[in-house]
Amino acid sequence: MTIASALEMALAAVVLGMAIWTVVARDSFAAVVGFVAYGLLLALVWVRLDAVDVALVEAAISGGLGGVLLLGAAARTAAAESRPPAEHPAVRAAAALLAAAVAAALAATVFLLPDPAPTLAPAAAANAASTGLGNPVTNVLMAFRAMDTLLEKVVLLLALVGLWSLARDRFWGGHPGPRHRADPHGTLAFLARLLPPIGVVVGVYVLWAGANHPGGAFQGGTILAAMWLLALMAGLTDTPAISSRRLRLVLVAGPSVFLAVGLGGLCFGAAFLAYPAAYAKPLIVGIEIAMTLTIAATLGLLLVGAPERSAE
Amino acid sequence: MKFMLDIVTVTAISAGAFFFLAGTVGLLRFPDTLTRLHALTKADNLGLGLVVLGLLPHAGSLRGGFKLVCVWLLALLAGATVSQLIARAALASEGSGSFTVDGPQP
Amino acid sequence: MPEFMTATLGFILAMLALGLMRVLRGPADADRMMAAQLIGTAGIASLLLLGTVTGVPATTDVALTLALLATFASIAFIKKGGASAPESTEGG
Amino acid sequence: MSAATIFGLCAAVIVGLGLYGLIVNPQPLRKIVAFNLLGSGVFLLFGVVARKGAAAGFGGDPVPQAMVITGVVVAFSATALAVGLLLRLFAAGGLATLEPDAPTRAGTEHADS
Repeated sequence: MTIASALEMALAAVVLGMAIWTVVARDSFAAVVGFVAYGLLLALVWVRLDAVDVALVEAAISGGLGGVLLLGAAARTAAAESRPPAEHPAVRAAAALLAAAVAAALAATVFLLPDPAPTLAPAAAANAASTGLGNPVTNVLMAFRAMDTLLEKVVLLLALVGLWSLARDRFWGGHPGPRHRADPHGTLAFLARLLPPIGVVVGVYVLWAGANHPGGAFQGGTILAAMWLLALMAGLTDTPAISSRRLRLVLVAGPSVFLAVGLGGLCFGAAFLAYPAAYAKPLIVGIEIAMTLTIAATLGLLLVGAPERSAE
Repeated sequence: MKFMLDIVTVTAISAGAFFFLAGTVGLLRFPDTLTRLHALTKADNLGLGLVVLGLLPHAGSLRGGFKLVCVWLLALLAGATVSQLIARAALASEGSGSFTVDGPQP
Repeated sequence: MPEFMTATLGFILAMLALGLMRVLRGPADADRMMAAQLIGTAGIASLLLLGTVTGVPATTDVALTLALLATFASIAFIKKGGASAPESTEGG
Repeated sequence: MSAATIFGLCAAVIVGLGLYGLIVNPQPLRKIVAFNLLGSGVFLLFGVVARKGAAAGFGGDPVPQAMVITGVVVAFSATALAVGLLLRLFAAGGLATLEPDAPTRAGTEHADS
């Protein structure tokens, strides 16, 4: 056994340990903390699997925004957390049996995968020249399977609309989340003034690097969202009212630009979302920039929650 | 030259790992919150800093090295601020009541 | 050299897992936050080591993202997890 | 064993764990977490397939990798919506539970599981 596979086994063991902890922990809050640590370790696994783009997303979502979302929910419901009686032992045994069967079947497929596995990598490499981008994952996301990405952004928006629809009637159109207040000269406000400029630079860098290296619109947008939320938590700024026209414009900017380019492909090119070869790169980068703004706003608002205060 | 750099790497990363060990042991064994915080900040600042120092000769390019240092500086900034906030939260919850999360009382 | 870095990486991973013990034991929220902070830093260190061992320079970008977002998560953790502390009050 | 096989087995067990947690844990927040666990196991399996399909100078097949990124985004949206629903349920009934006959604090609204 080489030291590399020893490391992989150790990593897999720690990941599994965290996963088990997440399932069996008695306290919801501790379970969620375990899940965040699990997401962080998963980023290491993705690096090991040579999928740095996915590692970036995993670090940004599981270790960052997703973790904060779940931690917040755990903290807010902890006070009234009821301990409903656990499922009947027979149910538990049946569930364990079912889970073991599913796991065994999946493990068998892992062993039965043909070697070399069927792959689209040569096709992606062969067509990379048509977009002028060096990152194959961005190529797949923005060109070869652009429809998926477009719909994914729509799903993100739909989730936000769904979340907003949970608001009480009198708060509709108001500001989401509580208004945070903090000492404007305190430590938190200091950090919230110092970090976002750095974060914005890193976010834009990740977006820009995404053309040729791991990175992209979603990863960049996540960082921007986190910086915005930091400023919100320090009370430096307030969430916009959801009826604000500017906010809504930002929210639809990404999908609209994407859709417009797609329809342009239908009118002037070969098919829906077909980029003219000469303009492929600027078009893709343009879509990504609009998308980053939309993603940052949507993710931030998804974390803040439903409107809780009526618009003044 | 290569040999010298390797010595630097091994020394710095070992020292970094030692600080991580010290931080973790302190976090687990020290009796109260503030002493644990003391242990934690060593792992945070020195542990990561020494690992970054050890990796610098292997960064490959100037840009790679610059990013490594950036990671450390960010972690330093975050670590310093977060530990201060944690210390205030700890003091506040101990009932002294003279501190809040966001700053000292006037 | 890669062997040495891999071994250190395994060691830091073990520290990370040990740090989680403090999350379980608490007792105060502050202790849980500290453990989370340590886990974040150890995660960044292991990412940097892994990137060098695997030879993927872009891993540094992941570490950079994690450094920013871990800070954000810690702050959110303090604001929310420290519900026992008088949070989001008007200071100064 | 190659890295892909090790992490593939790991992913299979994670899916099993997530499924078990989803069925057995009674609290809705825990169900959300377990569902995310299950999802991340599936994503990891995709990553393993991608790694095994390394060709043409890429470390992995970019198509499954891109699909995982799309999947993570969609899973996050669903989680955010689920957490929103949970908090609303909590605000309406005062209890974060899926028990249909649990006593409520203030509201009369109920959500069925």
